[in-house]
Amino acid sequence: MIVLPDLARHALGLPVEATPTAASVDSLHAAVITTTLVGTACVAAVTFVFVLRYRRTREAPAATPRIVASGFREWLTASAVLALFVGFWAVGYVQYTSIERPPSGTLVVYVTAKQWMWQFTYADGRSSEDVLVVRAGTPFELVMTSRDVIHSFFVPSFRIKQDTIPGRWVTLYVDAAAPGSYPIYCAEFCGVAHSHMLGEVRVLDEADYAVWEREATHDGYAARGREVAASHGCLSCHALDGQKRAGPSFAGLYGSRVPLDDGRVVIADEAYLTHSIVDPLADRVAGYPAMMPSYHGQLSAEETGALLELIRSLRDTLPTQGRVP
Amino acid sequence: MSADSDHFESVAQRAQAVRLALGVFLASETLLFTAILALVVGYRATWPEAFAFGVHHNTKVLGSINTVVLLTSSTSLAVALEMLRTGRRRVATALTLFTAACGVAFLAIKITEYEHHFAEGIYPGGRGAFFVAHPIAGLPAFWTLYFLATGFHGVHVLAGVGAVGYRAIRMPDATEIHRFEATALYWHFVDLVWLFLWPLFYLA
Amino acid sequence: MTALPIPPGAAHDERSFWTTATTIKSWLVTTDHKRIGILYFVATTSMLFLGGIFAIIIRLEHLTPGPTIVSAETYNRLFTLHGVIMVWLYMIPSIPAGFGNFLVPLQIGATEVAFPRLNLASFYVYVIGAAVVIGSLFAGGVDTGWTFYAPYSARTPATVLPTLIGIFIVGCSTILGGINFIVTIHTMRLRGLGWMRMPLFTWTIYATSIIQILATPVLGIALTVIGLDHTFDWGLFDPARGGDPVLFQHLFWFYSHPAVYIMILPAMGVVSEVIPTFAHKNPYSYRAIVYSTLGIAFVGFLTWGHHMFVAGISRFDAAAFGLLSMLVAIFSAIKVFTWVGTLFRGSIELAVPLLYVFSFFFLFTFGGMTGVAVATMSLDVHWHDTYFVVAHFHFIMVGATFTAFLSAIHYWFPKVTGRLYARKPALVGWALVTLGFLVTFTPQFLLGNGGMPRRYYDDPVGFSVLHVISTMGSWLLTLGMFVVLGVIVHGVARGAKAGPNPWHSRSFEWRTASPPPKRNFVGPIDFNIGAYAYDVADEP
Amino acid sequence: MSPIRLRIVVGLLLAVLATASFVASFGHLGSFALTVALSIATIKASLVLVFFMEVGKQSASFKLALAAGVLLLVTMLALVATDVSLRRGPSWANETTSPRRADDSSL
Repeated sequence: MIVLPDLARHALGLPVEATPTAASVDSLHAAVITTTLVGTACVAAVTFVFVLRYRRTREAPAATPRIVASGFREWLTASAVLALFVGFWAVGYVQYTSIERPPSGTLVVYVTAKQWMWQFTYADGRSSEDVLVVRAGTPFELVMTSRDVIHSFFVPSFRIKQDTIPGRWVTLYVDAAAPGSYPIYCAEFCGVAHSHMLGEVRVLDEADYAVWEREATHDGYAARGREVAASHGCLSCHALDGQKRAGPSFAGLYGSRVPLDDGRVVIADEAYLTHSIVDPLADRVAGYPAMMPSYHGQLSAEETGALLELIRSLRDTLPTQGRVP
Repeated sequence: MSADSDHFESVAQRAQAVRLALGVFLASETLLFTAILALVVGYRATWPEAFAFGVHHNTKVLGSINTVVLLTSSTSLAVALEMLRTGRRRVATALTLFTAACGVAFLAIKITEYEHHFAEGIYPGGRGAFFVAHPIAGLPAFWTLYFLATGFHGVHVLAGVGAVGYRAIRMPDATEIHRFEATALYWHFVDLVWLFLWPLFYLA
Repeated sequence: MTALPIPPGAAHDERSFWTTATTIKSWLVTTDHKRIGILYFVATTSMLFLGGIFAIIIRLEHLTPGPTIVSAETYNRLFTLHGVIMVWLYMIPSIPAGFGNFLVPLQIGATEVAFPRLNLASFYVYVIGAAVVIGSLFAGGVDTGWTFYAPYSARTPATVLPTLIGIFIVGCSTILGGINFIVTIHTMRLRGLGWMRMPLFTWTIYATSIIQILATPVLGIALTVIGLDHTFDWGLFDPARGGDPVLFQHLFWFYSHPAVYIMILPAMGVVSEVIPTFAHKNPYSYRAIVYSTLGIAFVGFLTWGHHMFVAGISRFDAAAFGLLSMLVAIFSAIKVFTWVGTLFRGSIELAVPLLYVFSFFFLFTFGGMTGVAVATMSLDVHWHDTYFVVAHFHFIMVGATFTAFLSAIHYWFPKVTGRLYARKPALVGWALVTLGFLVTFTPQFLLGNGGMPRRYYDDPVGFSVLHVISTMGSWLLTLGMFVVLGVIVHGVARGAKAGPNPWHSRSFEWRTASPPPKRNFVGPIDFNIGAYAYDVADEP
Repeated sequence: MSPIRLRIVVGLLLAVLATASFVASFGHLGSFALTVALSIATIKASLVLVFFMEVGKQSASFKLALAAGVLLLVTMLALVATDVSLRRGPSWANETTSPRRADDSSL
């Protein structure tokens, strides 16, 4: 296999290959790009030679010999080029199937794409938002769907991409990834904040992964609240870091004075928060569209309590200057 | 498809041009209904039981009457063309008017079918009491496609009734028969489309 | 102002089609295919500049990663309408309806198209459609991308319906135009002018018309269903009601891939006319170009799936579409070899149209080969919906079709206006356009390799240097376009008088006066000397 | 047989085929029902094409145009059908254990 030397890969702007599949895709990429450059250079060179050689010298053009290509030569060049292209297709097909379809029985991570965030749920039930934490060197299967419109899970460093389609499960297979942090982009246009639907794949080596796994398990009640918020879709409208999304952010909300659209101003205490969860349109915050569905009867007392604990735990984080206008 | 007659060498060349224009237009219309059939094929493969249920609940008798109505209208128009070619213009006019009348009857039956569906609580988009009573996955897709396909076909029948009616009133003389042939080609095409929509939505 | 500027090129006693009637009304209700061609040319070129303005604003937005000059909502509407206006209002009608209308009757020895009034009707249907599309700008514009993917296009708060209706109407205009051309080429050819003796430009317009009439109805259905989904909530593509958004992509790309062949085939026709004329030599293989044109027209209908490799189609379909895409690439490769072969042992004059064709060579070959690269399934997984794809289709649409469009303007300029353009400024225009294009779009290949997704308002970290270069390139390209516009306007007003055949071409449209009389040919038409018979001595 | 009588006979034949198709739909043919109905429809369609539209007597380019339309109809439906029917779900879909706490939305 043609291994793309680092200089060439850097010159082409390709990110570092983080998985063996990415390396094999890059070698096919090298073959195709070289054919392209060679082909274009040949066409340009032959044209340049012909123009120099047969430039019209006199004003009135001289009669030129009538040359007609033989059918055989046409077929020969055509089938030679076709054979080359079909060769690319064959290698491409083999790599495509290895990316698209994982061998059964590998570790599974569920990905749910929602308007403008990624939500990962691991096999042992934990879920995280926008950051996918994986152990280095172990292959895993991404089983993905979308909650609203078509998004596309794209990790350039792994050379993988798959549209996540609402109402369907689609899969991606990532074999042994090298440790590091790799950006996740949404590649299918999905609305206003399509370009803010960024995520990160954090591939940890053995030691760090063990630390993360141990540390992630016994969070406080607030983490439980975060889980409830994630699984009930609150986070797609209410950001935790102060970003203004379809709904007000939870950061710095608890205990603050909230202006309502009918002019009243209320203190965001437990009564207001629980009442807004059950009947969101009763006291609507000024400047926000009335699109929050009611969660009446969908949250148990324990889950509502966890949500309130989450909002209380964000009391002192000042709403940062969110990039979403 | 009018044309200045002076820049054609002969009337025969212009008749040839008009007929070819119709052939090309019908190929284009074939692709229009191909697109709808692609959706039908796609959803039938995804939700076979919903389609079986939908076909079972469709107004099969009215649909079949419509098929016979369209077939007779096609036959009468074909005979009318023959009459025109042999110079019997009055009979041709009568038969052409009969075809237009059949077209109107087809549309009338179609509208009664739609009213029957609406009464049953079937609306495009899977809204209506019928879908609450039969919550089968994919059933909304069947009925929405039914309204889309028969709707587009109905619009073409309406245009056909207009064209055939106009031909009945302004029956072309012997040298302009290709205009009548053009309208006949279009009407037969509309009948052809129904021949395939009928089994897909009513029979199987 | 009743009289239009009359270029005094009418050498023959029969007055040129410019001067037979000069009132505004004579232009607005004309059934002369030449005037309708010029009306189309003016309308589509103004659409080019409108679409170009949106492109410039989009590129300006990428000067800095964060918000630069427009908000996210406006940016989404800008790239959508840039796509809609460029694809449907400029690319598809410009060469077939503009140059095709003017030249096809001339090239087959006919005095008129088969249905002149239908020809005028299709122009007005286009104008109405274009007006509705531009009108939709004021209704808030649409922010779904020119691809209108469901379910977002069915749920977006933006008003989608006006734009869809506008495109539907423009689609009707292309179908009417297609029917007219097919019937004209079949029934109006000069007696004795066989299919294999017709000029190659007419062949490509014939193939383009076939694609237009067969592909456009499917777009009509796709847009109608999106309109129904968005406005009346029919939910045909709503997953909650059993809808499958991938089926919409099947319908959309079934039209849109043949549509890119509607855009490139006429450009190939222009190249197949310009090279024999300025190399003063018969095409290396007339048959190869004709068969590959028809090959593209038909196999082009079977390859739409390569836009959907990562959309979740079945593995069998992905393989089938990938293989068929390689097959259709062969026809383009055959054409490039044949064009280069035509230069062999020719008598080449480096006129401006030929320089544009050489730009076409380089950009079309490179663009085409990256097309083959993107059709390779595993590479498309990485490149799909990134700037690599944006660079690929701009290399074909702008690099190939737009340069062929400019080549056509310069090549047939004497035939249409009876005058000659100034060579030196035209050279400057060519250099600026080609260089500007390269600086704008080559960096986008590298952006795509780096993984920069398409339709991003806010550039992720690490891509800004290439974006700035690309934006500066777009200024250069715009400058080049205005220089070319200046050359044309100057040429129409004060260009030197051109004889009937300034380029010594054998093609049939040069066998009549420049500009041609209203009935195209005066007296008996002699097409016995072939359109590419450059082995006979130059006639007196 | 005079052209007029020929057309009337074809008309009657079409009506007979229609009723046959109607009756056949009541039989419990299961998966064959569609193939039976569509094949009768194809026979009727060819009758209309040959005798009413006189496609035999039309010019070659007319037949070419219709043939192109029908060919594209068949290829498009075939490719869409193979796509929709051959899609495979994720690997665990075949296993018995469903995901323990997956964020199962309204699928």
